[in-house]
Amino acid sequence: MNFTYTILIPIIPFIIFLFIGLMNSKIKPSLAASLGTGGMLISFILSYYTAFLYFFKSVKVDGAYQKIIAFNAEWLHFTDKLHIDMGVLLDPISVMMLIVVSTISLMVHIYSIGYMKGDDGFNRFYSFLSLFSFSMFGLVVATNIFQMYVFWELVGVSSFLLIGYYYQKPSAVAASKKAFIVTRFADMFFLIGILVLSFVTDTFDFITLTDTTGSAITQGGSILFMGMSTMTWALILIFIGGAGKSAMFPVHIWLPDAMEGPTPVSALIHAATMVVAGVYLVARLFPIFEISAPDALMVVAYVGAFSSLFAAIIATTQFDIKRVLAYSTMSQIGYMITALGVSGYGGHEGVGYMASMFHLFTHAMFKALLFLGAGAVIHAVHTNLMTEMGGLRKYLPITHITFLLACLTIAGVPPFSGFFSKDEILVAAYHHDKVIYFIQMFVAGLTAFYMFRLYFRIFWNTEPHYHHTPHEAPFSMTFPLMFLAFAAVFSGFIPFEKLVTSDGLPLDLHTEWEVAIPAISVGLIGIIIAFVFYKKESSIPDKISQNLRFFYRWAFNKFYIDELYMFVTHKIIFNGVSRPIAWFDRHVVDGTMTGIGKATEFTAKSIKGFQSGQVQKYGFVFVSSAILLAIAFIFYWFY
Amino acid sequence: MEITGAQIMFYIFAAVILVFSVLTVTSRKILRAATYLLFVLIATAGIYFMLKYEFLAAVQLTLYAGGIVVLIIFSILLTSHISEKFEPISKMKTIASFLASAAGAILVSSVFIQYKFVATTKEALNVDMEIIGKSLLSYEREGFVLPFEVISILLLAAMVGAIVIAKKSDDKIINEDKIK
Amino acid sequence: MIENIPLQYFLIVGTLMFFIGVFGFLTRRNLITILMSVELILNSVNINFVAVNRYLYPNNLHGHFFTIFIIAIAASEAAVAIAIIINIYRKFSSINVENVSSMKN
Amino acid sequence: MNILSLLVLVPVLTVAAILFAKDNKQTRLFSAVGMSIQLILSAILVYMYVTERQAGNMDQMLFVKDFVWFESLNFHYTVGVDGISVAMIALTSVIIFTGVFTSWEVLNLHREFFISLIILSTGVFGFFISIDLFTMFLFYEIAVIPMYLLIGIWGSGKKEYSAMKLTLMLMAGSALLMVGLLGIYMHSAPDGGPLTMNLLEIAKVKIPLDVQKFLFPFTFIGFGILGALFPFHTWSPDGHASAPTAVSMLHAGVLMKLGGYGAFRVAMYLLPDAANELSWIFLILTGLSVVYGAFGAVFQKDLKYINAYSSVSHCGLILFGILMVTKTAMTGAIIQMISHGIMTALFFALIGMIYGRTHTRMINEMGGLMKVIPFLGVAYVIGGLASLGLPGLSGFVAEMMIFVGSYQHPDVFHRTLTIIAITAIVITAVYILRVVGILLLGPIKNDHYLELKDAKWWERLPIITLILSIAAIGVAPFLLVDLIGFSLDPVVEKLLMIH
Repeated sequence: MNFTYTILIPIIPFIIFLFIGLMNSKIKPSLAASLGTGGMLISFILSYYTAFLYFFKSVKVDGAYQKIIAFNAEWLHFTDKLHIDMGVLLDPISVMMLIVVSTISLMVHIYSIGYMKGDDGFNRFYSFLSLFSFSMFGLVVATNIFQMYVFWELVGVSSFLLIGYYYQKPSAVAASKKAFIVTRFADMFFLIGILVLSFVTDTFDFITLTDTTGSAITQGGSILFMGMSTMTWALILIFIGGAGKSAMFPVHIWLPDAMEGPTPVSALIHAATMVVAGVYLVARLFPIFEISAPDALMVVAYVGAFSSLFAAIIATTQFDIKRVLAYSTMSQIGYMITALGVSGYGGHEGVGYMASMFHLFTHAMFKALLFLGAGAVIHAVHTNLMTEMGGLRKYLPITHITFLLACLTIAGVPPFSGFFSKDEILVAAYHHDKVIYFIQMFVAGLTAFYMFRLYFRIFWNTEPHYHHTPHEAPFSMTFPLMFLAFAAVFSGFIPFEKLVTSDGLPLDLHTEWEVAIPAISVGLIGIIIAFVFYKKESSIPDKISQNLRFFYRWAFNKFYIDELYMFVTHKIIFNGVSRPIAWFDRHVVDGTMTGIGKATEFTAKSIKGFQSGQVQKYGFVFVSSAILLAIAFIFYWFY
Repeated sequence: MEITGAQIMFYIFAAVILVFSVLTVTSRKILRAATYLLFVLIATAGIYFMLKYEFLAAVQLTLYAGGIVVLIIFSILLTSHISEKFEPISKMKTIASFLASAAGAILVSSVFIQYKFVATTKEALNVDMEIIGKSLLSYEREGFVLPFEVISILLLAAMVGAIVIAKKSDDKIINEDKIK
Repeated sequence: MIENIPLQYFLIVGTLMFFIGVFGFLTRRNLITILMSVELILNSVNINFVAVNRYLYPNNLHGHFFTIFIIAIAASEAAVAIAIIINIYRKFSSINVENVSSMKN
Repeated sequence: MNILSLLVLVPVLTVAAILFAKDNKQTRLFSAVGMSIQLILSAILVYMYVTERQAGNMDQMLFVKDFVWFESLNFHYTVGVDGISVAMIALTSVIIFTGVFTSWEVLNLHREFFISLIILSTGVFGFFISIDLFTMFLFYEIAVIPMYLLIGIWGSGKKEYSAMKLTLMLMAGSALLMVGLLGIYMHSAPDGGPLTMNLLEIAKVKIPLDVQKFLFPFTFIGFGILGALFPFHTWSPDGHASAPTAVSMLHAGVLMKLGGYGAFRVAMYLLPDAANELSWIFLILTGLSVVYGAFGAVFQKDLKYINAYSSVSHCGLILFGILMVTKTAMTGAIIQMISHGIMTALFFALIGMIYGRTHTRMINEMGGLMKVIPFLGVAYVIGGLASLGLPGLSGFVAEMMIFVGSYQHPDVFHRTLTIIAITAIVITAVYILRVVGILLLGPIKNDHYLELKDAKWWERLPIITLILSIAAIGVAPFLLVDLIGFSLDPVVEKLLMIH
């Protein structure tokens, strides 16, 4: 089966990016929007067509889905074995990601027509969106790890451009800068990881790397340092890169600030697609993680679990609705990462892997929906703070219903999709590591609580005085909401275990009720607490926060991680390293050079006196030197 | 050892030369210094006579004692007040110069005293005007026509140069003042 | 006439005169006296030339002619030097060597 | 006429034509025409080179021409090019072409400015085509000396000081270099026979190790000073800050590459044993200077100083790649030369244009310029992204080749240094984004900036040319890699033979 046409999926947005970007001021916004959306629609259709062909028509070997290289061309030649190729790799996860990216991207394109209407930089916005879609497609279909890194950087920069979209707002500029630098910092480790990995395995190619029977996977077993093997180090370094993009603790600090960008951007990049790149990366390299570096996989599991707990706690204390969603995203990605961490390779062991991908899929749908819904709310009331909202269910019926569905989904209420994916993750954790299982269970409850806190504060609670009556968003905005709500509700019924598994073979799974029932109950408890606290104006939350004042303030200030970073960067790096280096360069290094010049000048000045122009002085020196020389010679020769 | 008249003559000349040389370089009145120089030059001419180079002695008297000293005296009259006394010279300078000169004199003298000069055994030449004139204009061996010509050109050049330098050039001076 | 006087005597007279001239050259500050010191130096050299010629090589006249040439050169030198001195005097109203320092700096 | 000699002749003729120009308009017209011809000529050269190679000509140097210059000393005027020189020539012609346009409106002494500028470029072209060390050195000096006039007369700020410092330090480098080159010359014929300055001839000779070890530091540091080798880089910030726009472009863009090119072509190629023995010292120096330069840039306020320190960092990477002695890293270093050349020229052009509008280079006095001069702003952002190594632009290709190549080195020492050098990519991001954030983004700080005009055509032309070059290398790096091709092999083989 020929899949070569799949290169069109990334190429089309790229061409549109170039066109809109270069013609920026010369074309009408409507043209830009229709071009962007139209191009995306083509990619969308192609993605679904590809998925259909791949999952249902392609040739399976021994019942397993094969990795298909649809296209591959050498782009940059390093050595005979190491070269960056640009190509398209199709396997279950990349095809699934194509679906996710194209769906969310198309929805956001449509949504933005309404949301960004009348904005100065409308064309710019669409060109950046296209750039992002191009990069993200390129990332998911990467055939080798270096291609992934290339597009990894490109998504990073698109994210930077889109966060800083309102570039005249200092907070947006700061946020975009922060996002880029923090992820760049993580990417540095990614790059080092790639170098170490390629040094031991001699290849960048994913298929060679992840071939469980190949030789690459067994390389680098020797101990490097700190008791871990080279391969473990390489993979941990690579994972740090993934953690940076996926906002895992401790490199998560950019994600909440990234909410300075326009809301559709948050939905697309910072909820559904780019932030799961880290998960995707680990999934991509999963066989190596599992087979040759289980230590690294344990790190992955614990980082994920801790991040999900950490983020969930912060999310309960925030008032900015987009920030709550941002922390929620971080928490949910923590889930996916953990799921990978507790998974094994192949067969029933691989349920965590499948669950992670499943959750990635459902999360993309419902989190995008939540963000777009939040965007509709913000569009209506022009504020981000939930304290200035309330009772909006009357004004925004469609938003209200879709938002409620999304909240139920994320809370894990059956039969919505979130229930299925989260349940699989808990099952995997239950069988693998009980500590993680309990953490995740607790986080499930917290999730339900903070989501419904959000929901009740926005749509119920006391209605504040609005300056002008909020009104429902236009159809271009509500359509994506409805579409995504549909996806969020029903995607749980997709037979993921048959399609996306670690070794390509279908799994046979059934709900494990001893895990599912506690999960559902925890979720319901969370919802009920939120209902009690926030359905009507209530003083209980204040009292609780008063009683837990210390801890509350700690969580409210995001555990002071930002301050810690500020301290490290500004006080230590800027003042402790950079300023001394600047000083050192100007005064010591340059001072030495200038000193040499000064010394020359000084010498010249001091011997200038000899050259007085006084003939008699010269004469004296001449005569006495001549005599001394004569005496010296005579004594030397004759005595 | 018997003292001959020649020896007495020599000692007188030598004494005159040395005493007046010292006076020339130490006198604080410039015109006197010039006069002392004249005596030195005349005594030198005497030494030439003793060495039987009469022509040379005559040249010395006319050119040196006559010409150059007169030239010097003229320039003194043009540039200095006769009654003017020089400022005393700083002691450091005097002592340093004296030491250098004395060291040089002792060194060279000791060399001369120790060195065994060997005279040629060839027959002495009788120096008369004919030989001098022929040698000066001869271009054969023992002929000096080339240095003679060179020296004449040098004299001419010096003469022209002296005139050009000493000529008053007002505009040039003004220009230089302007530049300052 | 000179039988009883060794060559060295002449040479020593010349040497002493030479260094007296040098002493004068180093100490005097008036340009004209410096010129006179130079004349002394030239003269001392002449005495040496002539004496050596007479005592050691009476068969030729090299020293003799050299002396003549030196006298000629001394004459031209004196002429040029005095021209320069007069020019300097015009410009600086002094012929003190230490005052003539426009080339310095 | 040999095409290589034409490359030197065209600038000379341009200078001659400018001498007859009547007014400023004619002057810049002649310069523009001359340099356009030069650009076309280099394009033809690239084409000829590629066709020749495809036709199967495997000589190390192509289009070789040889004239005896000083017969008694056996100095020749020998020219010839391989892939590396062709790439450098293409770079130079692009930069000088754009440099002429950015100096479209020099205020005083128009004619003299263009003459000096073009003489400088003559030197650079001559340097890249020479394969005789003497000719090479001669052209090197021709390239360095007009710098003094260009900075001293048309500069700004502490221009006399900077010009003097730059010239003296570069001359000190030349002096060291002279020792090195003469030393090599003296040992170019160990078995008797005439001494030679010809690179290819000397490469066949084995110079004794002791001699090599003595000469290598002279040669490498001599070229290294021009290539901003730490700690001899301090002329660069002052020099760049004071130089007029086109001069900064040419200097950082091309002249500093002379250092890297020379270090590679002379020091590494002719003294391979010493290079292997002593490279660790210079590797530490360059590896540190990559990080050090980046840190130095973080704290600067003057745009040109930021760029100068960033050049220190990037040029450090060039020498770093060259010293690594793997083919990949060396190819990377060559690409980095070209990439950094174009990139930094773009930066300096933009800084000059921004300065021409705001009359300040202090970033904290500016802000929000993106709104008023979007063209320049966008160009600056693209330059910045290229500088911090964004894929699709040239910087990424070069850096990755160097990093991957260096990390393939069998020694742990080299790999550790590579990791240290890699940290610079984060710091680079910090200072680039800091500048972009303060300078271009945010609210407009000063009301009279609202009246600023965006770029005119003669400003757009060079900037678009440069951006296109950056993007072309970034998108299709394989073309450049192919062009360089096996030209590196002789050097690498020679260096690896000793291992």
